[in-house]
Amino acid sequence: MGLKTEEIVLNMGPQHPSTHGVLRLIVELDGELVVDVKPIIGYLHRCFEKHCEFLTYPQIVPYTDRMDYLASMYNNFGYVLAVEKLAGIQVPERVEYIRVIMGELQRIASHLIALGTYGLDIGAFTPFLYLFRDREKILDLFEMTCGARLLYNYMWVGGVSHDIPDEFVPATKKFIKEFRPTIKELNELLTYNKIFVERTANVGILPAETAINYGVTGPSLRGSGVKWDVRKDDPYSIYDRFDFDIPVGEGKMGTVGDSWDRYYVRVLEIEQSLRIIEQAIDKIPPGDVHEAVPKRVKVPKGSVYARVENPKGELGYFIISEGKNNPARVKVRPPSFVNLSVLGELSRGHLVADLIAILGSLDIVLGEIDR
Amino acid sequence: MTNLYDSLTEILGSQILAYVIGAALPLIFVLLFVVVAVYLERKVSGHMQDRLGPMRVGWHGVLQTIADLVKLLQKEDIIADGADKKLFNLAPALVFIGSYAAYAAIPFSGAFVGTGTDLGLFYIAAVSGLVVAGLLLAGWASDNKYSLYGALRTAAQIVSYEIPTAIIIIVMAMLAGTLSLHEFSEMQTSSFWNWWILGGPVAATSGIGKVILIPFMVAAFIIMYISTLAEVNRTPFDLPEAESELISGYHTEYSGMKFAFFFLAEYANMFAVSAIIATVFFGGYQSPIGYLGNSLGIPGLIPFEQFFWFASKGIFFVFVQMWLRWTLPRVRIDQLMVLCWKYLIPYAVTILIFVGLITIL
Amino acid sequence: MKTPSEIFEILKNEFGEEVILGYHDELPVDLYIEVHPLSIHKVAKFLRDNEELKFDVLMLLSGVDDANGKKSKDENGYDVIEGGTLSVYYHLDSMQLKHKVVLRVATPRENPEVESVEKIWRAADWHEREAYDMFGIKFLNHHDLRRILMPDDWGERYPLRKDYHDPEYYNGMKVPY
Amino acid sequence: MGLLDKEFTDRNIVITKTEDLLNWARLSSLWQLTFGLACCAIEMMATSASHYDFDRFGVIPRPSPRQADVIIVSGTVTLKMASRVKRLYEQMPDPKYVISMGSCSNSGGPYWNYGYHVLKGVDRVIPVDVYVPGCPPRPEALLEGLLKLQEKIRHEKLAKQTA
Repeated sequence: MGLKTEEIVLNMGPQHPSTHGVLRLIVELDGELVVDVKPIIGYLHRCFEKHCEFLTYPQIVPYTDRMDYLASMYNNFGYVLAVEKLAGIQVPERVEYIRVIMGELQRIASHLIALGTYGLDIGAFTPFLYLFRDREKILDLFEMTCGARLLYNYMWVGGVSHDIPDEFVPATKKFIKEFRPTIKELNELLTYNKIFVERTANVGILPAETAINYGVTGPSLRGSGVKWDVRKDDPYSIYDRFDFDIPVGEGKMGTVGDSWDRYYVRVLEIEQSLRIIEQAIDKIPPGDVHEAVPKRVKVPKGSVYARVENPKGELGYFIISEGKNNPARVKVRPPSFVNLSVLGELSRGHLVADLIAILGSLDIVLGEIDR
Repeated sequence: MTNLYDSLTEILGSQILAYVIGAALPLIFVLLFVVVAVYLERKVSGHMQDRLGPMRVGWHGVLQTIADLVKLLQKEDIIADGADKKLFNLAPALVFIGSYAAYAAIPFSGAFVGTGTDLGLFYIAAVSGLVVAGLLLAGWASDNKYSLYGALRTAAQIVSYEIPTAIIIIVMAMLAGTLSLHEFSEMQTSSFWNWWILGGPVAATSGIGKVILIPFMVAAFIIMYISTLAEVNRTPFDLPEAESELISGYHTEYSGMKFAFFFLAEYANMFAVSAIIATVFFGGYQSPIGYLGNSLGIPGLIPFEQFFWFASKGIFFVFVQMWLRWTLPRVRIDQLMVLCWKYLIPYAVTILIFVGLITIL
Repeated sequence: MKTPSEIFEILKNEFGEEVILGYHDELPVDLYIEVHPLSIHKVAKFLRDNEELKFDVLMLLSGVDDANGKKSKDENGYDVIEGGTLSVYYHLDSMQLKHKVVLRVATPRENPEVESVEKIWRAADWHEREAYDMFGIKFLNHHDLRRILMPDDWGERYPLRKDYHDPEYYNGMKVPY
Repeated sequence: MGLLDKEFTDRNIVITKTEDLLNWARLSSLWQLTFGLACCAIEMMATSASHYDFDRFGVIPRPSPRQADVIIVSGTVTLKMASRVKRLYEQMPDPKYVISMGSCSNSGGPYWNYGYHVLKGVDRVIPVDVYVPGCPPRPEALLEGLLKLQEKIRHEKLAKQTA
């Protein structure tokens, strides 16, 4: 007869160093083995969708900033695309180029935090600070353009709030030149570190079918080897003009779809974003960025669903308009919300330490999950 | 060379007073060391991470640790309702006593050898068991699941890693023919060529035997360093207090002065293991290049020089521990055990067998 | 690759008019197919498994308050809506065939019940819980229909309904500014 | 309160000197609770990171509230979270300080009107020492807030306040 044992229920969060915000996990443990994980969310529910019903279309833009606060630019981007699609606004070429450059810079900044905090979850403190240091350089570029460091309110319906200053283009080129070697440094310090690989390879394997069925998108889906990127498969803005690859997980250190793959896809995506910026930076056409900004945004009756490839995954806005100044309903498809729902499936049967590694590899932002 | 203890007895005329002072000296050293080491840790980490570290408290932040300690002294002492009060209070004391007791057998210099016991290494291995008991108590008495997990991990980890350490100690005892750290230091005298990491004193081993021994000694050193790293819970083996998983592990529930005791014990342990390694493999308090006191003809200078060498060697190994901490990620509990049982112990046993053969030949 | 009108034809042939209620293309941009709320799971399964359609991804499931009932004010001056419908929109996407479709179900405001699709697309699990949380739409046969964003003790209040108003206090904390 | 606070009725030279020492120690070693809520938490992390470096002022993050001296409420406090913030505050040992960072925790920020689930100001559940305005405040602003808190601690008294 075996020894009678009981499962222990561990409550992680909402204040816990590695839940990436105010996520709460109720973990059932058998020794150190995870039997079940129940994420409890809503500790940061800021009523975004209710606010939209009371605010005019341009007024909503700053609230989109505060959803995925690590990728504010891209949240603006998705929202203004949706409104422009519904209202039939054509923006000038210059605006399109600026938006793509800003979006890709934001993607790098967001990935840098994702990689850094992931290192922190695994116990490596120093790479986190190195990546934060490099992120500051991107924030300087944003600050130069619109004055804000984190939440920009930069992309407006029909344009952008400020034109880029003259020194932006050389500063961006300088940044790219300085930034490339730090990816190499990161790889040497963390990516190929034996301990790091041991901790993340073959941990939390997400098979492609499960990922698709759960609606997982972004680097987490591509880590499972699915070549799916809204920028390529359902192009928006001017992404069809640029030449870039979609990195997918190859199981280089273990099985396809493990945590290491999800991590590494982000490393590779940084390089692809740099490529896009390099192609776009020299081709910015002259023009007025406020040309198409309407005095009053007039949106006809109807509904629209527009999606973009946010750094975290597919970000969609579903807007129902009744022809008034404010939308009747705005529903967001937050990528982290959907990606997090797969956590229970992934972590069953792993150790507590792996649970942290898996959660980190999904790269969630609570602002967007709870909205 | 006169012993500090003897001279104290002579001056004071009382053995008991001499004992007390002799025992208090390492305590002063430990406290001073902790103040320096915590500051060093923050500075080292800061500079490794492109930061400055403490800058505002005193010149370049040198008073930072003192401020921390004074603050901790007068923090509210919280004992949670569910905690087992007696054990909760006992645990930090036990942990600190355990790590401090180890200093009794560590020779700081030729004139100050602690108790100079014949069973030094053995004694240290034994009293460090007290630390395990303290940590287990801390985890259990806190009535906090994170603490409990931390404590159980620590116990498993320290007990496992004692084995490779013990095997290496046996190897060294076999070679040197002693367990006394004082004798270890004495035999590696006059030049670094006599250090055990380079095959030991020329007098004790024949020329060829010594050269053959070097690779084994280097391997033994590496095994011992890794094991001691695990025994003091430093990265990459800091699982008991793995911040990203277990908040702060066994001391999650401790506040104020009791937390400071854990802090002190951790740093005291760091130096103790570094000192043991320095003594066993790197000549202890012996200078690698000869003494200034000898060449100047001032024999009184020698004990102080020895103390300098001892402290520098110890602090160097502490620095390496910090360096590793701010560079490496953390391993997982099963990998930790695999490393110990599948790699370190078999290698240690192999070294034991080969060194045994070499000594017989 | 199929257009929404082709998909509508396929569905109508398969399920008949009592399940597939209509096709709406009078408003700009997004067209949608109206489905009966208690048959949505059958339609969903068909859409996922049919070789010609292969809708393998549920991009978004959103609850909407249509606010098309009788509007009045209660004694405290708060809006009250009686009658009318709440609806649920399903945005589907096929990764393989690269086509999209929008389904809509409408359900009476007083007793909103919709069949759950969480067993067909696991992505629907949390989305349905959110729609329940915000609108009080009950998803039949959902394995774990609890509030997801709001606290469990929030009571019978559904914040995104158009006639919602704040409580004065929640657990001793003042809610309005 | 700490072990000695408000234990004395008169102020003499010994007490004032001790006071100075204790206040100096407290303000020099404000350990911060690793606790982030929302957008402002990212700016708080940026403040701890290389570029701005909180450690210069002796501020290091502690994951356990038992070892923390200051809680920086960085972001929107929701009704669901409010009781947890309060509990975290209660778990910290005295003397403890609170910095409210950003508009949301000061007053509800942009969510003050329609935020049915947002607590309009963290001071409705815990006492706040320093308010840092901004949405989000820049790291410099948070540093300024920290210096203000240090200034406040410098003038704390051990003796009981008499009216």
